[in-house]
Amino acid sequence: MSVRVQQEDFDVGREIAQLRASTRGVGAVASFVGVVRDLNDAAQIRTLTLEHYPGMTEKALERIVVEARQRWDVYDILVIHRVGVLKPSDQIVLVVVTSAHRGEAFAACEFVMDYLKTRAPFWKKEMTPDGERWVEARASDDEAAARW
Amino acid sequence: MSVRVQQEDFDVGREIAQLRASTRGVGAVASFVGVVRDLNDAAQIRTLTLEHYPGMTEKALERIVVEARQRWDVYDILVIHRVGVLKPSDQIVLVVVTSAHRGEAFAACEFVMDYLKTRAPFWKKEMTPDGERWVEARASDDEAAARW
Amino acid sequence: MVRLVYLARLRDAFGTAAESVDLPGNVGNVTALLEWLARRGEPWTHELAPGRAVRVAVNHDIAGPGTPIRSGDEIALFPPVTGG
Amino acid sequence: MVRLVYLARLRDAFGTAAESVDLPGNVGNVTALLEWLARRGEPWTHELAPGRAVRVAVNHDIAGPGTPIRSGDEIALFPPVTGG
Repeated sequence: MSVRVQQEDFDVGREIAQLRASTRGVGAVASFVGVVRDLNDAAQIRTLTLEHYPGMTEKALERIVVEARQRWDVYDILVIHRVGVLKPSDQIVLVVVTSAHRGEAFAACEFVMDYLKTRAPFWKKEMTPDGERWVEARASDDEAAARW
Repeated sequence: MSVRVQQEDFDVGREIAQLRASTRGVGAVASFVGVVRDLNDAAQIRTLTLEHYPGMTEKALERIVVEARQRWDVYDILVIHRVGVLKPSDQIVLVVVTSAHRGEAFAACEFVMDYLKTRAPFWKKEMTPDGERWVEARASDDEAAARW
Repeated sequence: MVRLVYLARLRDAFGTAAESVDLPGNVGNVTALLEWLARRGEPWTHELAPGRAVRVAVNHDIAGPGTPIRSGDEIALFPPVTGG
Repeated sequence: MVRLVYLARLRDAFGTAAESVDLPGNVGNVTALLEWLARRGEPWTHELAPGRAVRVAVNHDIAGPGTPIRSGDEIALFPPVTGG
């Protein structure tokens, strides 16, 4: 299990390879990459600044991972979330889950993303041609998390 | 949309990067890698030979991708499936889905894998210490595909 | 004349990957073809017995029991798929 | 003495990232703290008005209205999260 909050970009292929190498018996690897979009709510995005709450953020991510491991039979889970100033098409977040079978890997990966979206203290501020604005939380994210 | 059946290994990071680069507006990338396990039904696996039905296999994969694109609002889908002789921890299959939002990406990716498992003509033969055996289809795979 | 293709376990069992055969005039669909092949004796009878899981594709499309078979078709027989 | 931490939109609104304050003896839980802060006047009153979405964490754990507050605690106020 590994949780990282960092400014630096990450290499998806290398992270997947490392997580796979950490356990024998892996048959399924589900992963998710969140990416900065160039448009949000019809506004053009110049930069996206990601803020977090050092200490609490890492703890919240670790709890989400622990809960996923309790719910599904998985080998390992990696979460990397970037902070700082990003631009469109930059990678924001990576979740990788290894397991013996695909059903558990998919479910745990989607669960971690849904919980992260509603429970991990990160906030996005967008710079658009009309100025800066804090991104508002979406009801659809609460609904996605409530499914589990 | 891209479907490939090949003997060669694939580079997950590079394939994801290329699929992402093919469209603007990508906010979510869900992917799945299937891997040769070292144990199956309690037997140690020395090699796994993957056979396909050239012509029909590619067509079946393309149909699955077309159906996924009709059902979910996704940008692009890549499927790579290897054939030939593989060994434990080798990559077998890659599915990558890009979309604006994560729900569609996850659903389409899992759908493609579930349908591939039950509808794409591939067959696995395992070499174990007790000899060769054809892998039997699993009822759980039929159940997974029937959910959609 | 049709082309019969055998894949995976069925190719091993029949000892051949493909053959071209002239079908009798009354063999016009998938069920009739499987019954006709089963009458060849072993290993056909055993492998194509009712209850054995055999899938059939006609010209690369999955076929059902009533799918028609015509001269020139490529008909593949194979076990349930196990890829992915 | 408690440590108050303001994040994201609330830090911008309050013009400060953190402060240390002595709470009156009757401010013993999250609800009482938010009411006490709202009585400071603007921008506190507006940002902490009933119906505004404000989340509170006490010592890095998400807190509810009745979560107790004790001297030495780090209490963070922030809007609903938007990461991922």
